[in-house]
Amino acid sequence: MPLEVNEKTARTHRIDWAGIFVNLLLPLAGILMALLIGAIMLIILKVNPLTAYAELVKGAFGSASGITQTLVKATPLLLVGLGICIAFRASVINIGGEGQIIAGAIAATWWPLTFRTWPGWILLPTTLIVGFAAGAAWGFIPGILKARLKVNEILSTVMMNAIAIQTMNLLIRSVLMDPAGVTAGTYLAQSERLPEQVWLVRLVPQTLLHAGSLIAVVLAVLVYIFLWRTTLGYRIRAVGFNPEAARFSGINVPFNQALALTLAGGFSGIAGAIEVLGVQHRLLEGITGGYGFSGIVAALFGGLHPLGTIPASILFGALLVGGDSMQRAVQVPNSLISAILGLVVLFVVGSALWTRRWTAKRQIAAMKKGEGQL
Amino acid sequence: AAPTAAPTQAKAFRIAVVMPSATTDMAFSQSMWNALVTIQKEMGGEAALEIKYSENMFNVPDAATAIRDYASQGFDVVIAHGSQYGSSVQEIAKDFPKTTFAWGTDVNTFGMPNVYAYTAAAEEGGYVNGVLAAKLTKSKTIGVTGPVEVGDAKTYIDGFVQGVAAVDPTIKVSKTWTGSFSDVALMTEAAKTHIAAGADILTGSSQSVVGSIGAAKDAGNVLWFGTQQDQASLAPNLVVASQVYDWTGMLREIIASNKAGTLGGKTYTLHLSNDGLKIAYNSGYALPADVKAVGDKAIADIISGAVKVEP
Amino acid sequence: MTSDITANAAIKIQRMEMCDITKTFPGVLANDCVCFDINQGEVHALLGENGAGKSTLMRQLYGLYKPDGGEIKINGRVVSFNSPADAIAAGIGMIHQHFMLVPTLTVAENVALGLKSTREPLKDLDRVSKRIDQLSKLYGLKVDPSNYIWQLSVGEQQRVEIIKALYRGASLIILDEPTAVLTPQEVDDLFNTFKQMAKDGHALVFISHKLNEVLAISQRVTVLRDGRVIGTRNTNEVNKNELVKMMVGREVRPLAPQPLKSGPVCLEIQGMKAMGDRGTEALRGIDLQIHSSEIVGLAGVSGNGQRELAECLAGVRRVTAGTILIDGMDTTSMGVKDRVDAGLAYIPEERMRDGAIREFSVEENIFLHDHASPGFTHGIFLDFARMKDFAVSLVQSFSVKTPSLDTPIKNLSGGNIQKLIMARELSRKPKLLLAAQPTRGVDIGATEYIHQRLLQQRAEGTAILLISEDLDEIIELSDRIAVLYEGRIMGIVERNQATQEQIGLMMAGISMSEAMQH
Amino acid sequence: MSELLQVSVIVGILTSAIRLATPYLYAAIGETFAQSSGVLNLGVDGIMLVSAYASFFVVLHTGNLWLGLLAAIIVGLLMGLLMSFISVTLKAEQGISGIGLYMFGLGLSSLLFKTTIGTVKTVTGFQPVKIPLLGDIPFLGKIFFNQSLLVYGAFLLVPIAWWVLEKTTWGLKIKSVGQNPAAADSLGVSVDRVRYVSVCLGAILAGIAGASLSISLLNLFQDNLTAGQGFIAVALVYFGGWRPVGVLWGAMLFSIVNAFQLWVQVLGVKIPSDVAIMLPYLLTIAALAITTNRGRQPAALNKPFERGES
Ligand SMILES: Nc1ncnc2c1ncn2[C@@H]1O[C@H](COP(=O)(O)OP(=O)(O)OP(=O)(O)O)[C@@H](O)[C@H]1O
Ligand SMILES: Nc1ncnc2c1ncn2[C@@H]1O[C@H](COP(=O)(O)OP(=O)(O)OP(=O)(O)O)[C@@H](O)[C@H]1O
Ligand SMILES: [Mg+2]
Ligand SMILES: [Mg+2]
Repeated sequence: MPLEVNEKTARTHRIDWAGIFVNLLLPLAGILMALLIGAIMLIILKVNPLTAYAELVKGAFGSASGITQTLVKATPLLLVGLGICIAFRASVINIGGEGQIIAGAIAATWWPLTFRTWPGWILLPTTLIVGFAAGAAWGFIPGILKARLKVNEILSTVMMNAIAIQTMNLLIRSVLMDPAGVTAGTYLAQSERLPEQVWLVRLVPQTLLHAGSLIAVVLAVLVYIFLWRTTLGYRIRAVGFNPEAARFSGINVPFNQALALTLAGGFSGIAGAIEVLGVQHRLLEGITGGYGFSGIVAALFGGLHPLGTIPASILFGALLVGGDSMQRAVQVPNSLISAILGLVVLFVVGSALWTRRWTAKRQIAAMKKGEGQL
Repeated sequence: AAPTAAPTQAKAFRIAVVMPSATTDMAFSQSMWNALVTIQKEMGGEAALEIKYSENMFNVPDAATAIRDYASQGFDVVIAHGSQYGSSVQEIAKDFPKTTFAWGTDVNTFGMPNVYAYTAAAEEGGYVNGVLAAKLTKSKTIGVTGPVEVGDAKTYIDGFVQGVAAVDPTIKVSKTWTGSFSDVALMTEAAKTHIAAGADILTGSSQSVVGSIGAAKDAGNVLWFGTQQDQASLAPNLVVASQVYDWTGMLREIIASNKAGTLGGKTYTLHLSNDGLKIAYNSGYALPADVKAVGDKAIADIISGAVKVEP
Repeated sequence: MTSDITANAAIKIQRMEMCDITKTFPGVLANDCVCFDINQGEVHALLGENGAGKSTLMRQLYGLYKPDGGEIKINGRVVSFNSPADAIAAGIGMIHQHFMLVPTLTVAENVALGLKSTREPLKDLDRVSKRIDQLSKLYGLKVDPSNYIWQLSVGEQQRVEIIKALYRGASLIILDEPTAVLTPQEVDDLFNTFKQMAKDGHALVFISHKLNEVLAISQRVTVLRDGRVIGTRNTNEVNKNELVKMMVGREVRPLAPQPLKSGPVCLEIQGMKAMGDRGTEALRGIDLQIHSSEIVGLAGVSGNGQRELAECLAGVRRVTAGTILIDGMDTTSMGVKDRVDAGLAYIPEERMRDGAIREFSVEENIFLHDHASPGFTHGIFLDFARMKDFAVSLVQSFSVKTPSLDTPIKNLSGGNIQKLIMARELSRKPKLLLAAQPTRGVDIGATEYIHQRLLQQRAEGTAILLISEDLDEIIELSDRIAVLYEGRIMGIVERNQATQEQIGLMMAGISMSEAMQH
Repeated sequence: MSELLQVSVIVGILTSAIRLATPYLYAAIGETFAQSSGVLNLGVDGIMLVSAYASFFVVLHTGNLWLGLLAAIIVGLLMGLLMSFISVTLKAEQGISGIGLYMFGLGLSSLLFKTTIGTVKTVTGFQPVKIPLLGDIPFLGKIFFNQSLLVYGAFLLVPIAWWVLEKTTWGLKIKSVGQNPAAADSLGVSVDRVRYVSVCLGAILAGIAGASLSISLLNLFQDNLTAGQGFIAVALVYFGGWRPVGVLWGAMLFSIVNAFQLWVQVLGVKIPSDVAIMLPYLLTIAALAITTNRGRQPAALNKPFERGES
């Protein structure tokens, strides 16, 4: 039987334009549905929805500052999303992004303030590593509790979020509190500003777009390589799909689940560190920006694929930025945007059914055509 | 709703405000919002003063975008109403030298001619409230419910404790913190715990104290002292007095200077002495005249400098 | 529902006809104008290779799928089912190929599920239990209604499935491979039940890959191939070879393994004990030796420790006492990986659960053990080029039917998945192979292929432990046969030294010396 | 520390704990139903928020508490239908649809609050009702028998939920659909219908949880009133091992420790307030880590069911 495997498999690796089209089109339809309902709400609020949505698009993509702002938002979403890709691929549900971001942010504040005399070329990378390590530690705790004591990770990560917030409160009103605030008698809930050599460089002047976005994209590629090209990633995916089969082939299931949670925590930790180093330049209340949750949405929109998460977080970031801009332009309450975003999430996941059915049909059809050839 | 272009001769003065919480928070953001609305009425409505706002901007990059956007839209004054917005103001103000930026609460104008900083000496009203509370307590136990021990939640409460101690150092003031600015349920339970422990007067700070006020109201005979906003409407019989942040004086001055060509460079601190802080006695509560006299004396002493309250 | 049968479930199905049933799945014609009929009191067997369309046909009768074309008539009236509820109301019951039981509930609860209780909204389990007892007496289906499903052996679970159908008053019962997981004794008992049911006027559709069973129980047999009916015959007018030819389209020769001189001891188990999932001791001291170039068949009724034995050897279950030596090396406390390195290969019983990852591609499944072995990695990175070459050669040499190496294996048929697992395990040239139920539910063609491969492996010097509940298979392939009963080995006999009956007695717990006197 | 052992303090802790536990109990028992049928609903907090708003709004305008409660139930039902439609009919990934529902509820409740009420107001909610005789028992009477109707309701819900799940045919259906939907389907049980009912029942209870805050315990509405209680409630379902009694223990443990830490602060025990606030979270994890008897997770939890698969 002469084999044309290489040619055949090569063919399946070719870019699947129809697939990409459907995978984009249906979510877009979902977004449109949500915007349609949002339009009704806008009309009730006596706002012309067309003006409002024009502002939304203009705000997100219509200007250099809008685009950079979208990318600034997308950065932590992508970083948290990368961790979520790893965790969900191992079939552990990590709701602890918020706490892990805080852990990373705390560490990334404390470290440069402690070693403020170090030059930037050493201080910045070490700060990122420390941020990663702190987030990883925050993910490791639920990880080890799951591996060793079978504590459900949804419960522990939810609880760890609250614990992280209180830890931050404690530090920010004591050892990390800005001495200037104490002197001035304002006692603001923020740390001292970080030394400038540790700030991430701005990619576009007069905007907030910082080098963290590039770091995030590089990390996305690395996570892709990690999950699909390395033995560790292979094991994590095997554990996620079928823990029993993984166990039977000698893969340590609890270890890999704990590892996945730890890595997920690490990526959220980097997200926190990069928010501190690139945007805020200090630790303050509300540092997470809710990215611990919206990062989950970004990752799932991206099909739990690190590279898919890149456009997904940009899309989600654009909705957030455009939403704010729309709020400024037509002066509707900010909460309307949150409500519409919620609907976007609901309808986009809802649309996945058709995408899935369509893909399955094509797969089977392709399979039947090819059956027996190999 | 969007303001319709007024066919008046004079162009409207334009102010934009960016706030970390909602305009309805009964606390910090609402105090600024109410002041702006008051000023707008004074000046003659939307035709004379256009106000735009961005609320719930707890995320700093979002706020920064909003601040920059308002500045580039040509607003005369952009108010960054959150201490976390400092770095953003510092950066953006450089790029818009013709725009006035006001930010608070902080005291730092970064040495820029177009930046105002503002803050409130919350400890002063705290002190007055403390003096009044010490006079009114029968159980000699007072409960304080706060979110996190930072910012004006801290300075107000520190002032309050000093006020109580000035009257009677044996009075017990116990404090609870809930660790959250928004957890109303826990704040309520904290207040109920104080009541169960014998407190007959409560005070506290942050938007979640609406829960504490509710607890006082449920108990029926527990008095409340407010801060940031006049909170009498929430318990008309039980709120004795509230320290009110009144930003209108500052706003008037900023607007007038702006029209006259001065764009910033100054720090405002709300004090009792400059009418930025006011003690709003609740008319629904029959405050004995002698107690009120002690309160008024404390106010006068602070204004005159005879009493110094440490933040 | 168009007929009045729902209104009166008591009406017996005297005759059921399926005419010109057509069902397409995306890209495949699963049933192509299939006609099938059955009468009251009849056992009608349905035969065909994996993927021939048997389950699909019956799922339409049970309301799980809607036919694209054709009609179903019951007692001459056209009916149409939108869901299993309609089919159940019409008097149809189905025992599924994969058990449909809720493990965390009791037998009675599983039976009562979906039925109206006499005490709505409360459950009436006492009444249900009583009726279960009646039914089990009537048909010889021994089961305790208050037991939880997870406590039951596979055979008992099968009985619960049948009770579920009978309880609902089904007069036509579809049995989709009901014997695939049963022991000969259990099959005999089950057949008695079926005969009793047929005598009572039930109509039974019987699907199996085992021709002996079909010949033993059915009155008529219909053969499907590629979704089409090849023919319907009276069972007493056909023989095995004819049926095989109808199914496969060619003759299948029986194997005749040549005796081989076995080599040195490869596996040595001494006094091995282990606990089972239910917390009782499942293995109570196993002593067994297997030589190179030898197949030892492990016979036994399911639930007597086969699974635990295999898992202990594979390294996924803790051994509480005793030792396991592979080639003289003590592997008792080694992990899976080290054992694999020591030369062990394992084909697990639950292949979809334990042996393969449905969502992984053919290629990824091939490297489940070996993804980290130096031959396929550069440091921590996988070496795709070499993996691909190797995967191609394996898929080719084991004739696994797959459209590409990137196809997720959930899209492969059961037989092909099993071949793939075999290919993976044998590719490492193991010293010792554990094959647990390697041909369960696999069609004749694939079974033949797998058997050939096992013998070839034996010829290459591998020691093989063949665990099977198919006694024919064990007798056909093994050099020696060990019988497992309640966690102990009752005895080990050379091939041809014991009859099927004698082995069956040992499986029932009769000691070897007694059994051999029969 | 010895002050904490005074009877009055212990009575105080328990009285507080019972109030604190009330919303958790409604929400977590509701979630127990949803999860038992195989649906993970992470949107509990969003449902609580919109229902809390709705009941508050109705009470503010009509003064009728029962109408308010009804409003919460209707809102809960509607949001439950939305969740079921997305996750059951459209078979979407459940975790993410729940997060979407949460975002929607958070935004909608705040939007409505702002546009229809505008500022924080208070209403007179359900008042404590002393149960005759029992309410007069020293100490215990104050703790257990002098609470508001919705508090009693929350605790009564525990045996009722247990009864429904363990004794009724509906409970049987819910559990089997959560464990093995294909089996239930093959016996003519409509998996989708059972899941719809369970999710909606859960959502209605989440709605009552919201109402218990806005018209019984706090008697006001404010942006993000729940402050994440819905997520804690979901966590408590895992703590309780999908058993109502387990959920009760979890909710009580969490609430007792929370009440305890407030007393620790009030009595001026010298530990940082932030550490005190962490205690309930820490102890809940610790308690789960050291207990061994954990319920069995519904095998089909978080797995959409489609006939013909598997
Ligand atoms: N749910 C489904 N979706 C798509 N195709 C299916 C589905 N079920 C079955 N098929 C197709 O229908 C064909 C017939 O499958 P069916 O399960 O009826 O085979 P079978 O005869 O029961 O095989 P086996 O002996 O393995 O049980 C298969 O080849 C398969 O391609
Ligand atoms: N959901 C599905 N999608 C695509 N193909 C399917 C699906 N379900 C079943 N099939 C096809 O049906 C055929 C047989 O399916 P089935 O599930 O009966 O196999 P099986 O029972 O695992 O095999 P065996 O009878 O060998 O144990 C396979 O060829 C498979 O490709
Ligand atoms: Mg089949
Ligand atoms: Mg089969």
